[in-house]
Parts: sequence; structure tokens; C-alpha cells
Amino acid sequence: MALLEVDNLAKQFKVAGGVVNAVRDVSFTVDEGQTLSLVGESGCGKSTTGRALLGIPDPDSGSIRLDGVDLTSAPPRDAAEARRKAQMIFQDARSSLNPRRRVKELVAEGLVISGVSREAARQRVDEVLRAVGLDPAQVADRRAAEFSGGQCQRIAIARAMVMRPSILVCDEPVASLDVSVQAQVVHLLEDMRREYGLALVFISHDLAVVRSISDRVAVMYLGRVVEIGEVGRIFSSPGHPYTRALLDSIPMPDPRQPSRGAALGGELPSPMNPPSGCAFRTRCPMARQRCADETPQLRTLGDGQQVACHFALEGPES
Amino acid sequence: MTAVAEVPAAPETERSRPSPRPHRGRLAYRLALGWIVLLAVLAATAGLIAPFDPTAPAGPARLAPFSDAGHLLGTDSIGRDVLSRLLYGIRISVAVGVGATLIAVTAGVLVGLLAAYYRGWVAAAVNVGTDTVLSFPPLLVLLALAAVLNPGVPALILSLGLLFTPPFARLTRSAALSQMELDYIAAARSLGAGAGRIIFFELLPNSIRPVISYSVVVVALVIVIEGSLSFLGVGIPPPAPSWGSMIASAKDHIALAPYLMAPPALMLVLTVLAFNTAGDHLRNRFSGSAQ
Amino acid sequence: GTSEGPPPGSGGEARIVLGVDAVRGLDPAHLFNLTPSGDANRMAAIYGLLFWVDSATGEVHPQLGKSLTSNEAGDEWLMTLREDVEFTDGTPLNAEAVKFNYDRIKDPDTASPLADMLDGATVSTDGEYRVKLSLDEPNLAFDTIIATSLAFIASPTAIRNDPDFANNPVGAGPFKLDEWIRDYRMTLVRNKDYFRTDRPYLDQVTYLTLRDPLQRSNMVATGQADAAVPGSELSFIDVAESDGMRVASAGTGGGVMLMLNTAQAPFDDLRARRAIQLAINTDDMASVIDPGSSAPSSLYGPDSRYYTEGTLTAGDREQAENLFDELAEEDGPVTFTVSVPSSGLFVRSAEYLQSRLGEFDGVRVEIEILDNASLDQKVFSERDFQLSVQIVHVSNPEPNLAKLLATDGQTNYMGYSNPEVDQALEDGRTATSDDERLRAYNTVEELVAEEVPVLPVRQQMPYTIHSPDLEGLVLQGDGSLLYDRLQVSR
Amino acid sequence: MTTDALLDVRDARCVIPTPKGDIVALGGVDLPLAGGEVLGLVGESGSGKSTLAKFVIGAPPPGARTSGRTTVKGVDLAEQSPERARELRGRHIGTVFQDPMMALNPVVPIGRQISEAPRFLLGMSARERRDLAVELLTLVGIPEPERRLKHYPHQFSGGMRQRVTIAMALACSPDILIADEATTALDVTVQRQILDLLADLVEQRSLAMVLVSHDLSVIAGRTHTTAVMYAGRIVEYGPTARVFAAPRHPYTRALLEAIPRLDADERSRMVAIPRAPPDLAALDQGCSFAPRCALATDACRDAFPEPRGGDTHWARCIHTGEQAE
Amino acid sequence: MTPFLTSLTRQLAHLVAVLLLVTMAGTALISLMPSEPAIAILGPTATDEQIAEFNAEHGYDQPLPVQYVQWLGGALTGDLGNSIHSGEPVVDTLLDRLPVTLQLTVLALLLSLAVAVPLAFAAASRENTVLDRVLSRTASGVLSIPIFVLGVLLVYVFAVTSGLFPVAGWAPMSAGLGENLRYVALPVLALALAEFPAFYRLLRSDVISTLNTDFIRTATVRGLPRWYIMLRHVLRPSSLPLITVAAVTFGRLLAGSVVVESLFGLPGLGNLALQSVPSQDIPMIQGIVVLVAITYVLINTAVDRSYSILDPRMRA
Ligand SMILES: Nc1ncnc2c1ncn2[C@@H]1O[C@H](COP(=O)(O)OP(=O)(O)OP(=O)(O)O)[C@@H](O)[C@H]1O
Ligand SMILES: Nc1ncnc2c1ncn2[C@@H]1O[C@H](COP(=O)(O)OP(=O)(O)OP(=O)(O)O)[C@@H](O)[C@H]1O
Ligand SMILES: [Mg+2]
Ligand SMILES: [Mg+2]
Ligand code: NI
Repeated sequence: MALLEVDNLAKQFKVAGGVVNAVRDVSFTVDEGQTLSLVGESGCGKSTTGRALLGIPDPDSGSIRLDGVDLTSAPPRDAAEARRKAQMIFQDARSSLNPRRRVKELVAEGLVISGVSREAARQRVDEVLRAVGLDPAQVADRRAAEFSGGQCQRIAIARAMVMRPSILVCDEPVASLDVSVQAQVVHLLEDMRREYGLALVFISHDLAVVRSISDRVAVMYLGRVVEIGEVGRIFSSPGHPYTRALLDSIPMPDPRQPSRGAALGGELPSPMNPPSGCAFRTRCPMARQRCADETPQLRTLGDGQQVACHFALEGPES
Repeated sequence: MTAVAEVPAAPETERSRPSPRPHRGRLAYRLALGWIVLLAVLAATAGLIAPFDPTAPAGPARLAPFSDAGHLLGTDSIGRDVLSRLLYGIRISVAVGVGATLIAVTAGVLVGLLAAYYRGWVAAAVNVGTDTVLSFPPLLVLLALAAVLNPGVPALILSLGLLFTPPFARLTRSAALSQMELDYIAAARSLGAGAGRIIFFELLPNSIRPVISYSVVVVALVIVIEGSLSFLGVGIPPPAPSWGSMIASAKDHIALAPYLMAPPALMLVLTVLAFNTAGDHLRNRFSGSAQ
Repeated sequence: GTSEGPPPGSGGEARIVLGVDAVRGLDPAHLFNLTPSGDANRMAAIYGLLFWVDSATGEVHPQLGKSLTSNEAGDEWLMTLREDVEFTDGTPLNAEAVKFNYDRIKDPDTASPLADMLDGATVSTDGEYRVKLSLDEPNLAFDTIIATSLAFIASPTAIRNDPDFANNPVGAGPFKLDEWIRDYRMTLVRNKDYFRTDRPYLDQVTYLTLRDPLQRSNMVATGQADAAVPGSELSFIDVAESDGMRVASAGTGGGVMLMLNTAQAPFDDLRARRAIQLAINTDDMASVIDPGSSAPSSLYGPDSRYYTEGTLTAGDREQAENLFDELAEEDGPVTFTVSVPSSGLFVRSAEYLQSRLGEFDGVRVEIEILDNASLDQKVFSERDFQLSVQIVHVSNPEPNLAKLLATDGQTNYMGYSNPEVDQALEDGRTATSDDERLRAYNTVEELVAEEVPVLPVRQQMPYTIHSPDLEGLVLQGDGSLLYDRLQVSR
Repeated sequence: MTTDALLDVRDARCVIPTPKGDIVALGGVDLPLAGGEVLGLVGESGSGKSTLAKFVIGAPPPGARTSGRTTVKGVDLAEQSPERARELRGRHIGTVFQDPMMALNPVVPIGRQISEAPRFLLGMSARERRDLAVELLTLVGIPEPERRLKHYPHQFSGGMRQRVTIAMALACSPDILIADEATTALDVTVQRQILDLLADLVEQRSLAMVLVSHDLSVIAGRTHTTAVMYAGRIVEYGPTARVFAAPRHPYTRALLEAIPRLDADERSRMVAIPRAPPDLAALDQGCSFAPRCALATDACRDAFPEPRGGDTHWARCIHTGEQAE
Repeated sequence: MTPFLTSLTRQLAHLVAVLLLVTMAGTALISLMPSEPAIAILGPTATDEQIAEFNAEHGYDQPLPVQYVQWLGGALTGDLGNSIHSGEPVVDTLLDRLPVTLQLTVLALLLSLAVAVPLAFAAASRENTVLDRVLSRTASGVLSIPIFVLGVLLVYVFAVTSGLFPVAGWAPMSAGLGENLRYVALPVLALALAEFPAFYRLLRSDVISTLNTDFIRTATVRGLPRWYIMLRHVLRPSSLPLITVAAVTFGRLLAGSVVVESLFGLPGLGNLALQSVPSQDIPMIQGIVVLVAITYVLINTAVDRSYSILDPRMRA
């Protein structure tokens, strides 16, 4: 049985002038110790999916089973108990730390809430701070506002790890960091995973980072998963035209590297009135009438790779 | 009645301005702070340093001009020493200013936080409540409450506190609402924190800054309003020497002894100026470093 | 003021600033704000007066009426009217009209505060222009009562026909209402049919209202108004004179008085009242509460027939201290509350009492400032107070002094009852000779000085500030003007 | 040096006072730009790239003390009156900023925002301006430009907004385009569109361009010359191909290694530069990269190295030429 | 339902709730006051029967909720009852007084804005220069002078000593505009002086922060003239908070520029309140409460709507 099973997750937001379908019909599973990455462009619903796993806020529909407990239908007490096994690192680490509180309080908060004694909590806080590469003696009494982005990221990781979760949702943990420190954080996450057998849901738009860290990848577009599969398969033989365009758009740090493939045309559609049928069809080089009429469902291509495209694997020329 | 509630604009709309001119207004702020501290000291020691009893006539001198017969600031129409009344007046004016503000801040912050946290009908109810208070003619509230509670310092503090609750509620709510968007609230929730914990440990400390700087300004506002009420004859009953009532009674004698108005008016203006300056400074400092 | 001045000028307008608007209308049966700064002036201009009392001397003179005489005993009064007076609606002001007005006041349905004045009086006509008033109890001063309280007569036709009569008053006075915009101004125009063809001199009288007394005086000083009644403070007189304005005034009796509630502790004890009297130096108090004024030396005005210098007892601190000590020993410190309205003079009086009496051991004074409604209720209606401060005009002992001191007196808020005083008042009313009357009223004065139900602390002097252009100001009654004598020289 | 350059910045210095001390955001930067040249400016966050761009366009951070001279088309701006200098810059330099939402006034229709500069700098009539705006919007690829003129910035998607700001920058037909992180706020697919657009424009209108980015990959395929900034100074400068192929400064090298590469082996370990970037308020006189540099010697800490290696490709490192192996 | 309708119904519900609460609280507050209207009207000589009759006639013998419901019934048909003092319909009196207060308020607001806006722009665009400091200190100084001191000073300077303006009083428009303006000048000046510092300070800081936005920097960099930037780019985005505060101030002044009205003897709502409350004119007090509340709520609604005019982002 998978550690995390997500089925038909959906979430809407009411905004001025309408409703945004931030997540529609998203399903995936994550096994123990495994890393699943969610990739896709800004606003495609990655964060919403990740946060729904933790119930902030709860999804509108769909089920989330963590370690066999259905978080959406279990009695609140059991759900809360089960939820402790899942922790999150937020997209903007700095804003996820209360700037007015000391690091030791921040990290200990989860423990205090779950009733761990002050003494025991302090020990564990020191331990975990050391584990993320911070010196408790130096940082414990300072406030979050005094730290750099990378350090804040570490504090956030410490706060999550102190709860000894079995799954960690990381929402763009390196996006706001300089390249020179990105690696430090990624290394830290990998170390944690190895050491504690942690499963990761890793959200990112940076495919290069995703490639180096994940086991499986789910590509999202306008609230839906359009492709999911083994990281190697996806990168070497992307099934969805969007995945392909994404991979082609990533600039190479090499002046001699020729640009690959044609650039996508068109603008990102507004999530408030997404195109009918396949949401990608407005920018898709191979869109046809069928794409407008019919929403493609995920179908398996082989080797666990699933794609939601009527014409997966066909080249743009065909 | 002058102002109730110049509702401050949403807090910290300014994007992070990394300290344009950090030393701006330092001197004015220090002077203002100095004045406020001086007032506090004078209020505390009024009993020791005031040369005369503020409610008892000091000899036969009446409407004596400055520095006459040992009365540094002269005597009022009843023959009471103006300096002593001024000193004791600090207690009343500042007690009303600070007391009403404390009530307003406490109630306003609590209500504002609840509205920001629960939204939905709680927020709607808070909205209706604050609008109700705001759309009441303030004079009526003051007069009615004074009539019900017997006019005096406590009644005044209570009704001014009530009148100033809505602006604080709104200010707090808008500050807290912008905090609610931030992920540390979500983080606390995902760690299992309950409403009380989030409201008091997370929201409160992060929404309080604009409230603090505004409350300093409100102290000044309340002091002026107390003066206006005494002026209209509906403030604190005599013989309590509030600055407003001193100005009002000086106005009765403006033709005979125009100088009588100067000391309390000056005191009032300086104090209001000091509180305003301090409030401005705090706001600038907070918006400069609030990231 | 001047009574018969230079050759009558004619035309022009007088703008007069008063303190309050005629909020409740101008029905003579419902005289409310009948102070010079309120409705008394408006009434005098619109209704004129049957008879009027000289503010200073207390003498009664006719205006619209012709004569007012009594029989020897003073229980039959005969009022003779002029035959040429008409209301502005054409109704004649005759005996019928007077009877109608008086009967209306007596009618309990009218709920007139003047009903007391006509208690025991039967009104009947005796021919078209004679009114007979038969009194149950003789009263030789009834002419003064008529001149002060029953002098305004309204057109019976208008009262019968116009339910909103109070707002559209019809009188026979020198002026008639032209336009009234509440809280802005009231304009009166000359009554062309006024019985004296050469009067009034003015074409128009405009009343403005302004709460702030100082501002009222400022308006005259800057020429914005021709006359103002600043209020009860006499201190404005000096200011006005030094600013080049004229002042028309009259020294009457009465004045600012402390009212000691004899029905409640501590002032149900004569010693407590005496102690207050002894503790206060009234000269000092007068100059404090109203700089430039002085303490009265008699209940009656300096120009009054009954005036005797120095009847009111002077203070004596030592004795006061002894009395207070004595009282404190029996029942603890003398504790009481001074209940006053919120205007300057009264507040200062309260503060003065508190600060001066506070110097004595065994006295504790609180101050209670009341709005008008609460004052009406607490002090005047329920009489639940210990000490209050009021202004009482006494240009003549009747009717005001009698109302104040008689056991059932209308304004006897002190609950004071002394058969001797009642008797003396009665004697004064029925006295047939001046000497007798003088003796009676001096007895009253002595008893008041001895028993202290009230303590006069400041003399009374109704006055009107006016510009030098305005002439012919004669103060009548409590201090309002005689409008058919006003003239402007411009 | 001669000033045949289109844009020439000499010894640009910028000190920003803050409560925590003075920040030396620019420590003496020279930057020549020839006509038609595309220059890439890279460096970590806080290295002073934006400050340099702002210096060039004459809008240093508020309260900053600046010195140095800027020459545009042979005219020394320091010798002009401030108004004239602003006009000259507005006329010759177009600017595109990182966040289009921040650069566009939210309450002014975009048509007006595009056409207002030509009104004052070129004296165009209302008609001409309208036509120009339509033409520019078409040029940057916005469909139905006439209809769009009256729309407000929030009615456009992120990519379109950035196109609008590019149209704005082109309104006075400038010779130089400065693009400060012009694509950072956008998604990769849109980023690519915009970069392609900029490249086309540079070509068509023979513009010179300064492309500022923290991302070496963005610079790599799009520029002729690359300047690498570190702590307020340019530490390496040279033809893009050479800088990427044979970096001379250890920082450039470290940066190149730290980039996660899509073409690397699956699950390869990413490389980090040890220790944190320097505190600009507390720089000493030595090489500011020395604390993080594996090659650092005592000599590095004595003085900031002068450029070494010749005019076309130089680096400010005394170890230039030494290999890190 | 369209979003527009939804927001409208929500606003209406809010409006109704506020009005109900305000009037209820008003009724309750008045009834809590210890003095009785009957005595205030009939005078202290009134007998118990007269008082009882009065109370029965006006319904004051009914329980409070009944009184309220009866009053509300009248109010809904536009009948606020008659003043128990003057006997005039409350609605008429209010409509008489409203124009005075309205004119005073509007003129004062316009004047203070006319002073505050240019000064704020001048100070903001020269932030921290001598000019800015002098202006800002002056504004803080004026802000600290209570209006009752200000009013008395103005009267002395402009009326008593110089005779430039009338000391007090009022002339309606019908007396001629010139005359009307002469009378209203000093009260307006007093109010405007008292209110302008708040506007000035707010706008100054908003303009400064707008000037610090990237879009203004971009506009500057593009070589646009200063005046144009101020007019086209700074004014509108900076004016939102100003509008809010101006509107709130407007509501507040309507509710009671009591001090000014009483000092200058203007026949406005403030003076009316000052007379009615202590003398227990219950229908009049209730009328004032309703009028003030309605104005307040309407102004707030108008401000909400004006946001969407000024800021296109708020248009749905
Ligand atoms: N609290 C919210 N209220 C309203 N709309 C929201 C909210 N949170 C997210 N959305 C909308 O839902 C959609 C998905 O947002 P989400 O944050 O999940 O995207 P994302 O993939 O994480 O994007 P990014 O890469 O920018 O973080 C977006 O259109 C966003 O505007
Ligand atoms: N207005 C300012 N006030 C104070 N410090 C500033 C200001 N603007 C920039 N700085 C500081 O100057 C230094 C250089 O900043 P700059 O914005 O030029 O860096 P950058 O290279 O553009 O970084 P990024 O990649 O994050 O945009 C930084 O340390 C920054 O903190
Ligand atoms: Mg996200
Ligand atoms: Mg930058
Ligand atoms: Ni990136």
C-alpha cells in the first residue's frame, strides 16, 4: 500500500469576478521513502495540491489517504493525529516563519502543541537544528527576520523535521534562493530523506532541480495532471506536448547549445475561464477539433507513464 | 466635539522602503518623548511639587496675572493657583487619554483579530457593529452615557473608549487580514495550532504595530475631545482641574483676563503635538522595518 | 436707559440678539423661557403689555390697559381697558378678550404654569371695557401680579381658530410676527394699527439667537446687532462699556441665591443653614462668581420702596466654624451636594462653595452639574437636592418673593415652611397702608436672614447691551424692553 | 579609453546609507557598450546588477550617494542639466524591469503609458502617438492592439504585460535597451517567448542591449559579451562564449558548476558554493570573494585585484589563469 | 445572481442591519437617561396626572420594544413624529437644518482639500527639504490646536478686532450668496483649519510612497516632465486613502460640528443635537440618529463605489 494516496482532488477559490478552479481531478500516490515532484507553470495548482494534503485549506472534494487514514472523512481527532505525519515546507520560507518569534519557539511549536514536555522539546529542537546545519547556541535565541533566505529555509525544514514526519511536502524550497545556495538546501533534503526514510512531495517549476531529486514526476497544467511517471521516462521521452515544450524552453547554460524545438505560441489562459476540452489546446502545436470537444483523461503509455493527451507521442508534424 | 476616529488608511501600504534617511525627525521625536516623560513625572509628583491645593483658593488673589504673589502662572477666577491646577490637570487629561485609548485598543484589537480570523459571519457582525458605533452621533453617546453613569472621569473614559473601538477594530482587522495571507499562519495550523493560539501567538504580535503607533495618536485625539466636551459644558464636572475645563472657564473671562487661557491651551497643544509626533515617528519606524 | 429722549425718530430696524429661540412657541398661557434673553422680549414686542412694572422701582404703569384699581380690602379689582386697542387680526382687545385669556389660563386642561396666579380669582366682565377680578383672599399687590405675569393678552379669535396658534401668535403689541425661521431669526414688523398712532418708531425688529453670551456681546460690539441680552453675568457690563457700547440696566431686588433644601438633611437643621450663611462672605462670593458685581444688602432692590440697607447678615467665620464643629460632633461632617446647571455662573458658584467651605473642618461638598431636563426633574420637580443655586428676580415682593417663600409657593423648592413668613407675606398683600406693607416685607426679610431658606449672594441687575444708535430702552419686569419706545438714530 | 562606445559608464560608485551601515552597492564599475552589442550582466542576488542598471538610467536608489560618469552617444550626461540628462536618457535608453506589474501604473490605460513619452520627447501629435502605440503593440505580438489600448495593466496576463513594457521601452526608438531581470517573473515557456522577442528586436532595430539576469543559462545563448558581478564590482568580463568555455574568475567557475543542468546525469549531485555571500556593509579592502574561494591566499586579502588578462576578456583575480584542479 | 447584484444585496443587508441597530441603541440610550421628557416639556409644576397623560399621549408609558416598533413603523413611512418641544414634524426640522450643516461641511472639506492637496504635493516632491519640514511641522502644530481654541482665536482676529467677518450668526442662500458666504466664512475657516492637517499628512505620506513605486521611477526614467507625472501618475493612486478619510470626515462633520455650530450660532444639526439631547426631545434625537446613520452608511457605500472608479483593478 502506498503511503499517500490522492484521489480526484479538487479545489476552487472564489475571487473577485468569478471562481478559479485551482485544482481539478488530481490523483497520484507516493510510496514510503519515495520522491514525487509536481512541476508546471505558475498558477497551475501545484501549491494548492500540496497544501490540500495538509488541510490548509481542505480540498472541496476528493480523498487523501495517509498511512491508510482518509484525512477528509476520518473523525477530526484521528485526522489531526494522522496529519502530524505530514509536514510542509512553504513556498516562501521567510513568510512561513513568524517574524516575531525566536527560532527555538518556532521549531518547538509543533511539539508544544502536541504536548511534549518543555525539556524534551528543547533537546529535540537542538538536535534537529544541528541536523539542518545550524548551531543551536547561535541561532536558537534569534528571530527569524534576522536570517538569510537559505537559513530560513533550514529553519523551516527543522520545524518540519522535529515532528518526525513520514512525508514532507516541499513547496518550491529553492525557487527563491540563489544558485549558489540552492544546492545546499537540496542536499539537506536528500540527506534527510536518506536518513529518516522520508517520502517527499517536491513542488518546483525548475525541471533541472526536479530531475536531480525525484523518483517520479507529475506535470500539471491549469489545475490538472497532464503527465505522470518515472523521472527518467518523462525527461527522455515526454508524452505530452506540454511536457515537451517545457523541457525545450529551459535555457541551457551553454552558449553553443542550439535551442531545441520551436517555442510555444500564445499566452497562458486565465484560470478563471480555462479553454474547453484540453486546457493546453490554445498553445498546442498539434491541437485539433477533438481537443476542444473532449477533455483527455490520463492513460497509461507503459512503464507507469500516464499522459492526458488525445494524441500523445505523436510528433507535431504528424 | 471634534474628531472621533480619523480612520487610518490600511497599514503598511508602502512597500518596503529600506530606510530612506534613518535619522529623520529624531530630534523632534526625542523632544516629544521627553515631554511625555516629563508629563508622566509631573503627574506622578503633582502632589509633591504643586505649590498649592488645586481645588482650594490660594488666598485672596483672583484672576491674578502671572507671577503675582507667589503664583507663577497666576490664579483663576476662583482664586486657585493655575500652576497647581495645571499640574493636577495632567493626571486627568492623561488619565482620560490613556484610559480611553487602552479600552479602545483592548476591545478593538480583540474584535479585529476575531473578525480577521473567522471572517464569514463573525466579520460581517463586526462590520455591522463597528459601523453602528461609527454612525452614532458621538455627542449623544457621550451625553447619554454620562447621564446614565453619572458624569465623571470613569464615564468619560468608558464612552470615549467605546467610540474609539471601531477604528482600532478596523485597523487591526486589516493588519491581521494581510497577516492571515502569510504562510506562517498556515504553518501554525498545519502544526495543529488552534484558534486561540493562532490569534494570540501568531496574529496579535504581528498586527499590533500599526495599532501601537495609531494609539499614540488617539491619546492625543482623546485629550482634545475631553477638552471640547468641557468646553461645551458636558465634560468632567468641577472642581477636577482638566485642561479643557480650565480653558472653558478661562474663556468666560477672556475679556477680563485673557492670559488665563494661555497656560492650559499651551499645555494641551504641546501635549497633543508630542503625542502626534511620537505616533508619526513610530509609524515611520515600523513601516521602515516591517518586513 | 432714557425714557423720554430726543424728538421721536421714525423707521429703521433693531437687531436684537437673545440666548435662546422661542422653541416652544409664543403662547402667553405657556410662558416658559420667560427671561429677558429668551421669550420675554419677544412677547413684549408682539403682545405688548396690559400693564408693566418698572424694573427698578417696582411701580406699575399702564400700556395697553388704562387703569387697574382695587377696593380698600384688596379683594375686588377693576381693570379698565382702552377702547381703541385691536389685535392685529382686527379682534378688539376688550374685556371679553381678557376674560377669555384668563379663563384659559385657569382651565386645568391648558396646564398653564400661570394657573397659580389666578388661584382664587374670579374673572368677570363689567361692560365692554371693564374686567372685574374678585379674589378669595385679599391682595393689594395684585396689580403687580397682573403686570408681571398676566400682562400678555392674545387674540381669542386666533386662539380659537388656529390650532398652531403658538407658532403664529396674534397680539395687540407694537409689532407683529412677519417671518420666523427657527434657530435663525425672527422678524417682526411694525403693527400699523397699534393704538398709538405715533408708535412704534421702528419699522422692524429682528431677533437672532446665539448660545454663547460672549459672542452675543461681540455681535453688538462689531455692529452686527444693535442690542443683546448677554445673560445673567454682570461682568459683561464692564466689558461692554469699555468697548464703547451702552448699557441699559436697572437695579432690582433678588439675585443669585443659594437655595437650601429645608426638607432634607443637612439643611433641615437651622444650624446648618446658619453655618453656611456665616461661612460665606457674600461680597467675596459675588466678585468671584461674577467679577465686578457685588453682594445684595437687601432682598429688595436699591430703588424699591422696601429697601433697607444692611438687613442681610454678614459672615463670621469663627461662628461658622463653631456651628460646623457642633454639627459634626452630632452627626458627623456636614455633607451635601451642590446641584447646578452647566453654565458658567452657576458652575463657578458651585466651585466657589466647594473651595471656600472646604476650608472648614467638618464640611464636605460635592458638585453635581445637571442638564436642563435633569435639573427640572431633580431639583424643581422631585426636589431631591441639598443645595442649588438659582436666580430670583424681586422687583416687587409680589409675586416672585411670595412664590419663593410661601409654604405652598410655586418656586419654594426649598420646601420651606414658616407660618410667620406666610403671615407676613399675607400681611404685605393685604396691607392698606404703605407703612404696614413696609413693615410686613421687612419682617419677611428679617425672617429670611434668620432662618436662611435662601441666601442671596449676588445683587440682581437686569441689563441690555446696546449700541449708541439705539435709544429708548426702558427695562420692565425682569428686564425685557418696552418696544414702542425703541428708536434708532442713524 | 575612447568613447566610440554607444554607452560608456566609468567608475560608477554607489553607496547606500542604511541603519546598519553604508552599503557599497557599486564599488567602481566600468561598462562600455558598443552599438548593436548585447551584454549580459550576471551575478548573485545583491551583487549590484540592478543598482548598476539604475545608475545607467539615472535612477539610483533613494538616498544613495553616487559618483562616476555616464556617456551616451558621446554626450557626457554629467555635464548636462538634470532635466536635459533625463530627457537624453529617456530618448536613447529604453528600460524593461523584472516585474511588469510594478513598472506599469495600475490606474493608467496602457495606450497612454506607451505613448506619453513620445508626446514629450518627440513632440508627436495625438494621432501619431496612437498609431505608434498600435504599431508597437503589434510589434511585441499583442493581438487586437486597437482594442487593447484602453485596457488597464491588470487586464493582461504576465507575459503580455511584459510585452507592454517592452513596447513602452521602444516608444522613443531608443538605441539602447536595458532589460533588468526582464523574464525572471515569468514561466519558462513564456520566458522563452520574451527572450526570443527581445533578440528579434535587437536584430531588427539594431539595438544595443544590456540583459541583466541572475541566471547564467539565460545569458548563455542570448548575449555577445558577459560581465559577471560580485559584491558591487565586475569580476569577469569577456565574450560570452569564452567566459562560459574558459572562465577566468573562480567565482564564475563556481557559479557555472552550481547550475543544475538538465543534461547532467540523472540524480547527479548539485554543487554549492560554500559559505554565504558577503555583507556589503562590511567589505574590507581585499578581494570580496576570497572568504569563499578555494584559491584564496593572503595576497587576495590585501587589495582588490585589478583586471587581468587583456581588454577583451579579463578577470579581477590574481589567480587568473591558474586552474582550480 | 451577478456579482454586482450579490454585492449590492450584501451592502443593502449591511445597511439595514446598521440602521436597525443604531436606532435600537438610540432608543435604548435615551430611555436609560434618568430624566423624564414629560417634566422637561411640561415644566416642574406638572402634576402626576399631567405627566401620565403626556406619557400616554406620546406612548412613553409603553414598554421599550413597543415604543421602538411604533416609532419604526412611522419611520418606515417617512414619519419621524413631531418634536415634543416645538411640535414641528421632526422631518421638517431636520430638512431645515441639514442644508446649513451640509454647506458648512462641504465648504470646509473643499477648502481644507484645496489647501492640503497642493501643499502635500509640494512637500512630498521635496521630501525632507526645509519646505517639507516647515509645512509638516506647521500641519502638526495646527492639528494640535483644539478647534474650540481655534474658533475663539479666529473670532478675535477676523471679527472682533478687524471686523472683516461677522462674529456669529447665519444668512441663508436666499439672503444672497455674498451675504451667505460672509457669514459662513469664519466657521468654514475654523473647520477647514482643523481638518486640513489630517488630509495633508495622509496625502503627503501617500504621495511619497507612490513616488517610491517602480512605476513612477519608470515614468521618471522615461524622461516625462515632473508636472505630468504628478498629475497623471501620482494623483490618482495616491488619492484612495484620502478619499476614504475625506468621506469619513464628511460623515463625522455632518454628525456634529457641534463646537463650531454652537460658537457661531449656526442653525445646523450640531446645534440641534446640542439642544435636543439635554432637553430630552426624544423624537428629535431619534431623528438625528437616523439621519446621521443613513448619511454615514450612504457615504461609506459611495466611497466603496468610488474606489472602483478610481482604481480599475477593483472593477469586477
Ligand atoms: N487563497 C487563494 N485565493 C484565491 N485564489 C487562489 C488562492 N490560492 C491560489 N489561488 C489561485 O489558484 C490557482 C492555483 O494556485 P497555486 O498557488 O496552487 O499555483 P502554483 O502552481 O503553486 O503557482 P506558483 O508556481 O506561482 O506557486 C492560481 O490561479 C491562483 O491564483
Ligand atoms: N534602496 C536601497 N536601500 C538599501 N539598500 C539597497 C537599496 N537598493 C539596493 N540595495 C542594496 O544594494 C545591494 C545591491 O542591490 P541590487 O538590487 O543592485 O542587487 P541585484 O544584483 O540586482 O540583486 P537581485 O538579483 O536580487 O536583483 C544589495 O545589497 C541591496 O540590499
Ligand atoms: Mg505555488
Ligand atoms: Mg536586481
Ligand atoms: Ni529560476
